[in-house]
Amino acid sequence: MLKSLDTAWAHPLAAENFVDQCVEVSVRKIIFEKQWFYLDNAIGHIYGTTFEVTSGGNLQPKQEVEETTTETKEAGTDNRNIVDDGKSQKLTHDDIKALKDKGIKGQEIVQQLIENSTTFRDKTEFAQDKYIKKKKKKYEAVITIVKPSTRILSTMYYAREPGKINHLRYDTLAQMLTLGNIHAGNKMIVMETCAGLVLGAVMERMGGYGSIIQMYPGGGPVRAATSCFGFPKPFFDNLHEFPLSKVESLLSGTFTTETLPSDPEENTLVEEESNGLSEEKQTSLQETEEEPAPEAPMEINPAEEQDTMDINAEDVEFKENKEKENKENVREKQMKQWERRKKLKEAAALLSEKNADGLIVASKFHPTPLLLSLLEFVAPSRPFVVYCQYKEPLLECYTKLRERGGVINLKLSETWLRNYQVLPDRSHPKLTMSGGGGYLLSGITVILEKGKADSSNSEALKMEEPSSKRCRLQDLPC
Amino acid sequence: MLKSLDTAWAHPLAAENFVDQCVEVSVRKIIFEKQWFYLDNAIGHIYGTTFEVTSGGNLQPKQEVEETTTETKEAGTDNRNIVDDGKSQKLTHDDIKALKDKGIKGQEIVQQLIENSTTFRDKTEFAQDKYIKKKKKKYEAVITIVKPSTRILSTMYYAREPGKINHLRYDTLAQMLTLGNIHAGNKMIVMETCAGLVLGAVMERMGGYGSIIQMYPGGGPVRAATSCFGFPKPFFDNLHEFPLSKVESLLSGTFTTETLPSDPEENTLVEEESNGLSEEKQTSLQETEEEPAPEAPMEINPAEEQDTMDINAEDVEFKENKEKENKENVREKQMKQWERRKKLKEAAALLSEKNADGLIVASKFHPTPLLLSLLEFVAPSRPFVVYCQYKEPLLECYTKLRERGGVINLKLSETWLRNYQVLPDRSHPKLTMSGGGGYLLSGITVILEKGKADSSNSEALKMEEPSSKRCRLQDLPC
Amino acid sequence: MSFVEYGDTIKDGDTAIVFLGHESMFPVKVQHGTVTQTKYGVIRHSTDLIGKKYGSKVTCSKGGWVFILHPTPELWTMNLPHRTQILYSTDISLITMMLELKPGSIVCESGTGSGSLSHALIRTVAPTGHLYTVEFHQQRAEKAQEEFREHGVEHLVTVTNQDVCKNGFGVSNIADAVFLDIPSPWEAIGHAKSALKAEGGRICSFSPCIEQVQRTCLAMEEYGFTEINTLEILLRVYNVRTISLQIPDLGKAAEDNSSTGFDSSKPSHQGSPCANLQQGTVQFKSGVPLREVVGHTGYLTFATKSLM
Amino acid sequence: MSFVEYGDTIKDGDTAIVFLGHESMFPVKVQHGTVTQTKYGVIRHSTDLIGKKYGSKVTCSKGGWVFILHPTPELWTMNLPHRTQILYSTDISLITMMLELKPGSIVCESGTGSGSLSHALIRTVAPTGHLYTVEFHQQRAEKAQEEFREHGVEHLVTVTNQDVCKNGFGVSNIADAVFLDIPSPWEAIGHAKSALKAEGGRICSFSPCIEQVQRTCLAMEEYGFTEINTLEILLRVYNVRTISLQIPDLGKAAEDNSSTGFDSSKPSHQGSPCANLQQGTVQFKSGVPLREVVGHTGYLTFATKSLM
Repeated sequence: MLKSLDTAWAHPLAAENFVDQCVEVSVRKIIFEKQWFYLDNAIGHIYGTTFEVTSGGNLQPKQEVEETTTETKEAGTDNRNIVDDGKSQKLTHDDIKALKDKGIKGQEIVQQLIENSTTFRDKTEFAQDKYIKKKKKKYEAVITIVKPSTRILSTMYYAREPGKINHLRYDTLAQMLTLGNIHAGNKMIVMETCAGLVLGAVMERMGGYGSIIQMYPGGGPVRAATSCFGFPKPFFDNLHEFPLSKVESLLSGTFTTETLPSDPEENTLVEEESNGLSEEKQTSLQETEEEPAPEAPMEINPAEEQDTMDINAEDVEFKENKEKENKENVREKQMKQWERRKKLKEAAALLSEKNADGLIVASKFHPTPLLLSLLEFVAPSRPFVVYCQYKEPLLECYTKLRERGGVINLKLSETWLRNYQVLPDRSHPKLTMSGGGGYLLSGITVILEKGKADSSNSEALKMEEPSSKRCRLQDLPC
Repeated sequence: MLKSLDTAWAHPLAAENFVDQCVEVSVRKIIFEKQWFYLDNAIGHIYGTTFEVTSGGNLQPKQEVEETTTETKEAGTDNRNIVDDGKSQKLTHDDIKALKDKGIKGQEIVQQLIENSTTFRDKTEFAQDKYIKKKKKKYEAVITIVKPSTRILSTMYYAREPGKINHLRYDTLAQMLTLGNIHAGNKMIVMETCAGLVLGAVMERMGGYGSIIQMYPGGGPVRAATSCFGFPKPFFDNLHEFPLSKVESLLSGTFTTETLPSDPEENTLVEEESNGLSEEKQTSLQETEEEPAPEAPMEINPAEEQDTMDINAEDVEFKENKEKENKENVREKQMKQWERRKKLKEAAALLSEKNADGLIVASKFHPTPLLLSLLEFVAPSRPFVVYCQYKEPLLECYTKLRERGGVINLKLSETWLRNYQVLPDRSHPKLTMSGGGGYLLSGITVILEKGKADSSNSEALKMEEPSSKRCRLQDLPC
Repeated sequence: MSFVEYGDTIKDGDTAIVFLGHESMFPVKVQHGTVTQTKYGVIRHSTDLIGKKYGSKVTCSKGGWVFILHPTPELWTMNLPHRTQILYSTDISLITMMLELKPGSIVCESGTGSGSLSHALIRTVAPTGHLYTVEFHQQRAEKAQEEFREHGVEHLVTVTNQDVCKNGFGVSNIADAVFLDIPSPWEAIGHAKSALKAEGGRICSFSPCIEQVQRTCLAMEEYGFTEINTLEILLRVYNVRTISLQIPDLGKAAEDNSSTGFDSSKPSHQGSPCANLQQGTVQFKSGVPLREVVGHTGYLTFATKSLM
Repeated sequence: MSFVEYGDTIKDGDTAIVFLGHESMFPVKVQHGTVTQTKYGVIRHSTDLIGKKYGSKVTCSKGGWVFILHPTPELWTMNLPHRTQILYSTDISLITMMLELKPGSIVCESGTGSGSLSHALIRTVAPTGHLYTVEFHQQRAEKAQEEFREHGVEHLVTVTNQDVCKNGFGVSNIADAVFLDIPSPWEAIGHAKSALKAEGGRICSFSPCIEQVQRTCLAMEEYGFTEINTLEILLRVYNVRTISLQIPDLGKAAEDNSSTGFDSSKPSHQGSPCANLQQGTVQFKSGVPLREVVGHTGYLTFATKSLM
């Protein structure tokens, strides 16, 4: 059941790809795709309820959908009689506007459009359906409240804000969770710059059991997407964070808590904000265009992508924090700093045990230095997975890891994902598909024999992994 | 109709992927996949005839195929009752050998195997079909004679000898022919190290109209695959060749025919042979293994790939040539050399006109130097297409071409190819697919303005191609 | 100029392609006295086009410039007026090769549609072959006929306005290959077979939906076609980009910074041949896919007309 | 050791993975006094395995060595005895995420098959969730039960030997998710619906053939499921290789060899960051696909049990 302060997700009932168009609704008034509505009426309904948006912006539970398509099942067998003269719709733009202003429901407007189309009856069934879907999307204001999950959040982020998650496609994230053997009781190291989505996915799979150390660049960890999962409070008890900038000193034994990642601590919050919000900009700077991108034949309208997620929980929290801070006196500040030092020491201690059950990396940084350092904290016989939007850095990372040794079963991979339309007599792969979901490098740690750790010649490389091929050549076990 | 000295192709009737298993049959006795047979009986039959191989190795036109599957249509609905104890086939290996020795036809052996299988009736329809196909392939000796074509040769080479054609997949070759606007009347430049397959495909599409200059590395052009097309003699009248090693001198105006590509000319033929036959080796050296290749779950048996194409037309020609040569006296040698000089001059003259209608490159060499030099010979407003097995060299080639200027509409692409099984209630993509078909870089030449040819700075790069994006930014046409 | 023969200079009556920039172009009919508006200004055909070489850079009235390209079936496919869903060059390439088309081939096609495939087929079978193309939509058939005339390939093609499922291709025992792109291809397989030469030939059917393919395969088998094979081909275009990835700041290990062998502050990756190092970043070239690409056009089912 | 909890050292009774080299490994049941033969020689469990840390290198009797790995559902999938066609980790990953599984989830599965997916499901729903798995083949059901016991996950799973199409999952209004991998999934949709919680849940059906998907989608719609969505996921593995390409010999332009800006004899490509030049060749790293890869496993159809 939806409670007043829950994080939930609303989406217009855009037929097939349901989850691509969700928008966060933890505040009351929502603006989404040029529509606005109030959430008050939704509270108390169970997750999954579908609402219609009335002219006043209120939500009203939707009646059983009458299938417009089945009512008008009179279709041409082909389109030989259709002459395209641009005059097939008798309703003018003004007519439609007038209907809307009168408060006529979207469903009825679509019905009127069908009745006033001179060519609709002659269209093939296929073309009729296409027409209805298009018009429904334009005029019907229907939303459903769904419970947040990795499935919902990762598909939504990939569809609407791919820049914020380094274009990590949801099926690629799914691979990471499985390849990483994420499960309850693990002690995981997570290094991500995907707005906290990957962290959230790992937390969901661990269900509050075990512990997580989030490594972060800059002043503090970003958890904008994490907060959208609506995890219960205890889930955060065993979530730790550790600054990347302290990793080398921790490994070399020179770690101290004398200097905190960035003091004064106000910076933490400011940077946190800028990490979250300016990420889009940073990512777009990352690519230098060699040539203007060829437009995909069916590219989605970029204008439609912008009006989303302008209001989110993080913002509200941030403002509240800031106001509080202004009232805080010096003693409280010292108290907080002491608290931070304590937490930092705890995280350092956890890492220093060097017995993590796995490592997950999905960041905008070059993966090689991250892997070479962070693998030191992982126990032997544990999986690790690195995501990168590009293949090239993982080629280098692969080579460096082979030189380092202590890892086996290295695999560089990618997944292809196809969506299908399955309808009677009209089944085929969807007409558009994602161009790429990024690349993964995964492997398993083993005990790294001392003395070999520093040798990076090909001799050591070959020795590190027994090769069945070599043995076959010699025809005798080595 | 098949005549005595035609080049034709035989293939065992391996159901779906018909053309993957052809073998050249321009000589009379054939050994293919552990079977041998004589072609004498095939001569006089029309292309497309299917033969059965009798126990004596003779071909016998096949009767209308009785559908074994339809006779035995008693199938289980699932496999719950099948216990796998390895004892389901009552016929022993010796039994089967005895049947074969008695001269029983493959079709009958398969039928007996079905009748003696205790689990066949309980298998699902799907499993039954799989079983029959496997057994048919093993015991039935059926071949069909087909007419050579780009379709047949490119699919066959890709399936059986991909190393000889730089892993150029047939659909990629198809793209090249279209992107290159290959048609009758063209003057084409072709630079390939694909055993002459690409040259043959271009010749087929030009149908003897127009002219082709084949650029070649080493001592002479390789045309092993070209000769398999069975082109009529006149097709070769306008086929010229020019050595790569003379390209720079031709471009700089210092070209002479004083030194022929490699004299004494005997070397030409020897090198030609070694180019053809040692290519496989060179290609395998090209890749340094970082790690033994993971075996694909359904990888085809490498042992089965070897027994093919051991007899081919080139070999025979070569031996004949060599014998003749031994008899030649000095005057004949001089005559030949004069002839070669004349042909070389003709090819040089054709190139020097710098008005070729297109350029096709598909080689084992780095594409950048080839493109930068050979594009000089192409007229403006003409397409060019470069194939490379790897993406990386084409990235570099793209950048260099942009710096050079004089080319527009550059496109780096790849195609994915999926084969489908379409059977009642059992339709799905084939369970194996090609891992990659290589990459193409294509574009169109334009007039290269003098003075800009040498500037390779990014200023020139931007100026060479008007960018609609830049203009939109300034909101005024530049 | 014609679509089957290259010309060097632009002539009155030619169809030329005005290239404005990457993936931005349009066709223009060259006519004395005509002007064409572009976003870079006006192009005057008499002075700016006629007599110039194809591939020339033409400066427009506002100072911007464009390239004028010789038409090819592929450029036409990218620029033609859409009267229907069209076939693109990726599918066209595979169709042409798998139908074994070459100069002299006789091909039957239905429907003509917007003529995208037709132009490519004509190009390949010229100068001695012929295309018989059947279109049931009268307006479209007429428009196609007009385009073929304008493009100088009229003599290589016969356009018929009829329903191929009812009336067939209007020819028999003449074709080397038949291509079908109609809603119910299975209804035309019989006609396709009789259009093909007695000694056999190839057929291809293009359908977006798998159910169409299933019915078509059954029909092909019924009519004795062999080598029935269904394929799907997808184009992947890569943009060439220079990517910069930041090296993460892992801090200093006090005085000692060699513990992991990867020094994040001093850029000196000997082992990293692809690293063009600036301060704290690694640069490399990458071919990156578009975010959204064409995920499906249609299934291509090929078959051979058997001998018996 | 158990499949849902990591242990540090190898113990008597554990199932461990013996890793011989790339993609070459096998599972072994650790038992005091037992020996295992490998191509590198014998491994004595009492002395070579028990008490050692997981991830250790173990030297075999002939001097060769192997690594001993802690089992995971993914390693098990790569090494389990096949009693049926199995699901691999690529599909399993998507199934797990799209079914929204997590610790505490109640899942129903049919058929159990070789237990490849079962192990992954149990791992994800542990320690508070449960898997109800139904297998109609008695021998297989028993074998799966035995494996679950050996792998320390018996308490998290209930194996039932019955026909799910006739008898369902044996539970009702209890499941968060249902997974079907059976020849006629459409016959089990009703049972799946009643197994799911009253307030709703997710379902997934895996089928190799599109006709199965078509029938299943119709059945799902009939039973009021929403968000019906069919996906296909394919894994592409790349081998990391160092490739050398030859620079072609284009000859010298007499004394002058700067005409094209690309000098083939002296290796000095400043503009080519990826070129580690030897004499006449360019070297670069590439991720090359295998020649033949898995082209299809099956279609995954997901749906949500609606509220009403």
